[in-house]
Amino acid sequence: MKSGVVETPKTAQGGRLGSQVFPLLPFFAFTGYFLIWPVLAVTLRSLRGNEGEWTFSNYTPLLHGSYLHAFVTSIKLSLVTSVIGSLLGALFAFVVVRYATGRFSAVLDSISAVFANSGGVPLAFMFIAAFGTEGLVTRVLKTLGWDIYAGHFTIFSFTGVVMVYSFFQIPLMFLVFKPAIGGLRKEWLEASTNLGATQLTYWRRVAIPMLMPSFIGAFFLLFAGGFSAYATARALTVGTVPLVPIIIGTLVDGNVVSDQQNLGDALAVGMIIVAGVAMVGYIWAQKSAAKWRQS
Amino acid sequence: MRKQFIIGVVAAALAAASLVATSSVSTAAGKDFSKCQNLKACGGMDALVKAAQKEGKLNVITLPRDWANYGEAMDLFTKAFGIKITDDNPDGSSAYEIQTVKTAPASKVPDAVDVGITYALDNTNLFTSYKVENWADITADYKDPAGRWYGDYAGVMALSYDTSIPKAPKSFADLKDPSFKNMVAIGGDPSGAQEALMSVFAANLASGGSPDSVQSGVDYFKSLKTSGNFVTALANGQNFLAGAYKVAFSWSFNGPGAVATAAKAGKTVKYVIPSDAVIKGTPYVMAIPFNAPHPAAARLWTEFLFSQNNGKTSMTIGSTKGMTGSKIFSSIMGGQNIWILGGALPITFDAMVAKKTNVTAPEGYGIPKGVKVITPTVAQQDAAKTLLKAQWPAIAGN
Amino acid sequence: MTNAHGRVSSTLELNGVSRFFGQVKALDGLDLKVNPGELVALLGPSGCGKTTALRIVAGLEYSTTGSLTVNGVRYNETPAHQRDMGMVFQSYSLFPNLNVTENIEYGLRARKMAARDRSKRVAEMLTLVELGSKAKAFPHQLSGGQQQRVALARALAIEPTVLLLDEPLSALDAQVRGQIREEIRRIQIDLGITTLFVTHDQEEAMSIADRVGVMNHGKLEQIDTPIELYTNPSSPFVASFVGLANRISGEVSAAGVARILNQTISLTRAVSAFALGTKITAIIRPETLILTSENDPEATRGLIALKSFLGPLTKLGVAVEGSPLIHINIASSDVKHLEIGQHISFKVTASEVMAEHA
Amino acid sequence: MKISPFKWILIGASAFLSLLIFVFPLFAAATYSFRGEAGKGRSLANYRWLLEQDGFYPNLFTSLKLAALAGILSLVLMVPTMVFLNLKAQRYKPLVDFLCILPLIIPVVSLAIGAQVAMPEFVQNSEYELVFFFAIIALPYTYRALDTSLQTVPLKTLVEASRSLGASWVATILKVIVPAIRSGILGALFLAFALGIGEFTITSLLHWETFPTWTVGAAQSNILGAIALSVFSFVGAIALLATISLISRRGTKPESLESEDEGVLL
Repeated sequence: MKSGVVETPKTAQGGRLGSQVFPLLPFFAFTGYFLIWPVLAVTLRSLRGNEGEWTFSNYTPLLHGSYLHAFVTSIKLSLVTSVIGSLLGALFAFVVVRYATGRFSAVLDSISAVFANSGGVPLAFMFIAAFGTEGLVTRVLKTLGWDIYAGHFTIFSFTGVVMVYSFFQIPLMFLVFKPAIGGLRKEWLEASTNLGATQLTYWRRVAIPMLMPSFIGAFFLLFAGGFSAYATARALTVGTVPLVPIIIGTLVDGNVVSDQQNLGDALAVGMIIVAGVAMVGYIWAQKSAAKWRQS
Repeated sequence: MRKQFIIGVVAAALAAASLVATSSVSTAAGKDFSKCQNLKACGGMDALVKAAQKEGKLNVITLPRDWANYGEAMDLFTKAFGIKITDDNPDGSSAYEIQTVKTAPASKVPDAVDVGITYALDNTNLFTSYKVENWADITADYKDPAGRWYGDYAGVMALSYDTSIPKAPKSFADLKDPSFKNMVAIGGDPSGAQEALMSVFAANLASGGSPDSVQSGVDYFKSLKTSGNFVTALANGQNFLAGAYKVAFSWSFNGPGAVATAAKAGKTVKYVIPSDAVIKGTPYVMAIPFNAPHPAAARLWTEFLFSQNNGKTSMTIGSTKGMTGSKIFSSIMGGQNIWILGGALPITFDAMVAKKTNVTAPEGYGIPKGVKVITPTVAQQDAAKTLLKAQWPAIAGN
Repeated sequence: MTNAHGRVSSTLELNGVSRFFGQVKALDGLDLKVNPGELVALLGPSGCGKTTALRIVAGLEYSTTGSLTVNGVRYNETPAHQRDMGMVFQSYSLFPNLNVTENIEYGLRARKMAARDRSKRVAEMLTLVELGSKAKAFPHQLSGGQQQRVALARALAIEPTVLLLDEPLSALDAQVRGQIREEIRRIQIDLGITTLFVTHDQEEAMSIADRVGVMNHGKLEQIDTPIELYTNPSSPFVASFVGLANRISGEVSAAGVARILNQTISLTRAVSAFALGTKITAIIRPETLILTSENDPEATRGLIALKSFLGPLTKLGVAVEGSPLIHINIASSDVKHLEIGQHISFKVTASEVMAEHA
Repeated sequence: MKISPFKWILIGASAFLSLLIFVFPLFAAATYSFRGEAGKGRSLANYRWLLEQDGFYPNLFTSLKLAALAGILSLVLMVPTMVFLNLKAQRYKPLVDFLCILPLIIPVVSLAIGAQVAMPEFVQNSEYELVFFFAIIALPYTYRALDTSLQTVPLKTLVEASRSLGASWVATILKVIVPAIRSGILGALFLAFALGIGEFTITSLLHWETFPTWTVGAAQSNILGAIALSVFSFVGAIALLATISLISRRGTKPESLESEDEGVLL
């Protein structure tokens, strides 16, 4: 692709365009039909007024007041939770790969898969049961002399929602990032040590750069997931964390406002646009982190 | 797996096709019940019950069992007529109901919907005309002259509370007392959830505000938040059980159900209609979709819900085998009274009082004497939502 | 000792080095001395302890007992990253995120060498392993052989006191393997660097090493020059592990003499004390068997079951009653007329054979 | 190697965090589910109640079936796609990456409504339509799990070796690549399966009854029962996946041993 020293057989990259796309056809057909087609329907509807006329008017409210505020809150929440989730998830992945037995690690995978998919009323309930005013942890800490509700903390706040999100963000990170840590070969650390480098140098110069592309990918996944998750925030609080998908839910599937689906659709398209922008940043970061991997 | 899947698809498609076929046969054989617009035109109660029983099924949608005593209504209906009820997505919304009528495959279309009034107004063309026997008793404000939709029941905003708290609230003003610290909650974001919106209207009225502007209501919550009494927890059964809050603004028509549900989980809950303000909600609206898959059952269900009879309940009813349709119908309690028992205000309540056909409401659900009762109009609700969108985040956020 | 490049070569010595994993003795009292500039290969089957020995030297593994010295200085307690030993691993040990140059200078950076000296050294190393054109390539763009040459360059760049090679060729295909083997030896002699080479491939060990140590069950069975090892194995294990050997059963017929096939042959001194009548398995190299006349009283008759052409030599597999297939190596020119299924007669020409209890 | 205090700090911190974020909330919720009649005492009454519900087994079965099919569909679709993508069609990666993240971005509500408009009736009349949508919603996870895993193996070398030995593409994928990326495949399968087991929004919007949607109605007037249901779903799904993964580990060399202990005894 770029350097002349590449020695790999031509067939690997050369091939005609057709032969590259062909094996991907089932994927494109599947996502095209079950994903893009419905999304297009939503996008087209967002460009229509309530009388069916073509208009951009659904998009104008997005740039003001409460809708803009919802976008900001959504981005803030997903950023904070994906930073926490990715760092702690990576830590867990490291500890497990490094110190746990294979069997234990397999069980943790199963737990993580289920946790990563949890949300809504049951999850909200678990955290209230643990950290609510009458929660288990709250009571235990109180007997130990620490009243967590003495100050401003409540589980029904932004901080609380961030805590609850950790419940699925960390396991998600753990699950998708573990293979990357497992892919670090022992020989690299040994070679590094043998060449006179400390562990710190090894992490700085080899391990972290090696893990970076996977980390960025996983981080983006967490960001996107956090951006669109809403059931838990909705089951826990009352507009404390106004998220775009909650508003979309109210507009598209609510009891109160009739005939504002087009605005909901516009919000959905707005989310896709935000994600698209994040995606560009992600691809750029991914590319620069994975220079050494492209042939 | 692929083969199995294809078989599945084919089987499901066949099943659906046969369903469509049988339903058209049943209507073709006898009268076309999807066209008759009142009981007489349908051939009377005996014929209607017979046809409904032949259909054997009723599709309802988004009816929580503990909402407005619908659990009792459904149980009684099934026991009395032997018609199986399928309740699609009991926790769903009005928008979901409309969406389903519009897009669901034929066999899954609901036979009757119970939606917020704006949804009915915006989708009149989805519904068929059918005027129930008690049509005249329905308040004129809340019915379509052509009979495509009409109000069924409403509720008032009550306070529900855990009886273990030191001081029982009697009014909205009471909740400002420091003894309610970390205790008061509402059922959602008021700019998007009906019950929460009505909570703000109620607080507004109690604080001396007019329904044209809910600013006083917003200020009420702001002061509760500042004093630490208001918790931004969502009021629902599970959160209540976990101790997230002790007092909530709740629809009266969910009271008896909620009290029983809480008791099963070991909590004693009481409902009280506040002495300083009563907000009556806009009635929910009943309608029969023109493409209802069980047209006779749909009509029978509607007649049942608007019946003012006082008779057997699902607990007291015996076998109805061999009884004529009209005999069964007149022997069981009607929907209007079932709603009263559920703490709701049925749409024909005033007429029932005049005719003395109403049963006694459970204790504590009566509206205190001398209190002004207000129902916010749709325009007032829209204005309130706009105000709340701007101001609510500052209250709920932190 | 000082070599042509002006570098000083070191002496590596292990005394009574053991490593126990619970009950398992991975290494059991190893004594080994590698002289300056010498290449010693440790040879043995999987699990014999050879890699453990190497890793103990590198500091990647701790010895339970015993001492490790370089030039007489005790190294047991020196952390791995301060040992100045260059190691080449079996495979995949290049840092994939660093290009060839960065890989080679990795150890130099760790030593905080100035940039100019570093690039000079890298250039030297690239020339040494003949990879000047690949300076900027990433590992995945290199063939396996090239990767191992970079690994070697990386290990040598730090001017190690001792070079440690852990099965460096086993992941390569046969053709490249021979080529890299010769290259390693050339560079090793050129630099005069003391080298410990671990392998399970006897041909590789014999062809590259000054001395070969054969290990079994955590112990060094014998250490000697390749020729000595081949011709004078000190134990049946060494005899059968080094080079090809037929295992033929026999019986001790007199003091130090056994009846094997139709012959009576002396046993080597190491096993001459077997009691009369002991059932033995004699270890007989294929090239000590020759074809003979049917009438030779010492001849054994057999049926050719296998014939494989190995260039100058042809290997015959001969089926003899009561014995596994016996391999005989014969000059190819002598066997043109022989075909599979034909009967032949052969005998052992060795004056002495190694044997063990059957 | 030597046991460093660093190790114990890491393990301790992880254990503490797990307790706080995962164990305590789950435990706190679970204690409610063991409350007895009228919330008093301790009993299994809520679980007994659960098993007595008519819809319990049929809906559980439906969910397991659909989730399993969704998991399999995800793999059948994504494993070859990801292999080709990483091997030969790198240039399409950003596009596929974006398509795979989309299901996470598009509010499920919107997707479901779009689906109702876009899907033909015969698809909408079969509950198996959910399999497709579960697989769609699982895409972000299956993609990432497989991609991360594929990055850790020398894909090109494996494929070239296998193809040069005369293996077909199918055989290459099944016999060479699949074993090499086992952990990623299991991760993808589990995520898709767990998602299918718990999916609520699209199921209910498309009017199907599965375990999660049935749960809502069934436990509407029994809060403790509802909690027992969610605890059951959590623990049941974990137990099921753990069993699958432990069984599938048999006969294969445990990965951690491969990377940790290799060479120790050689």
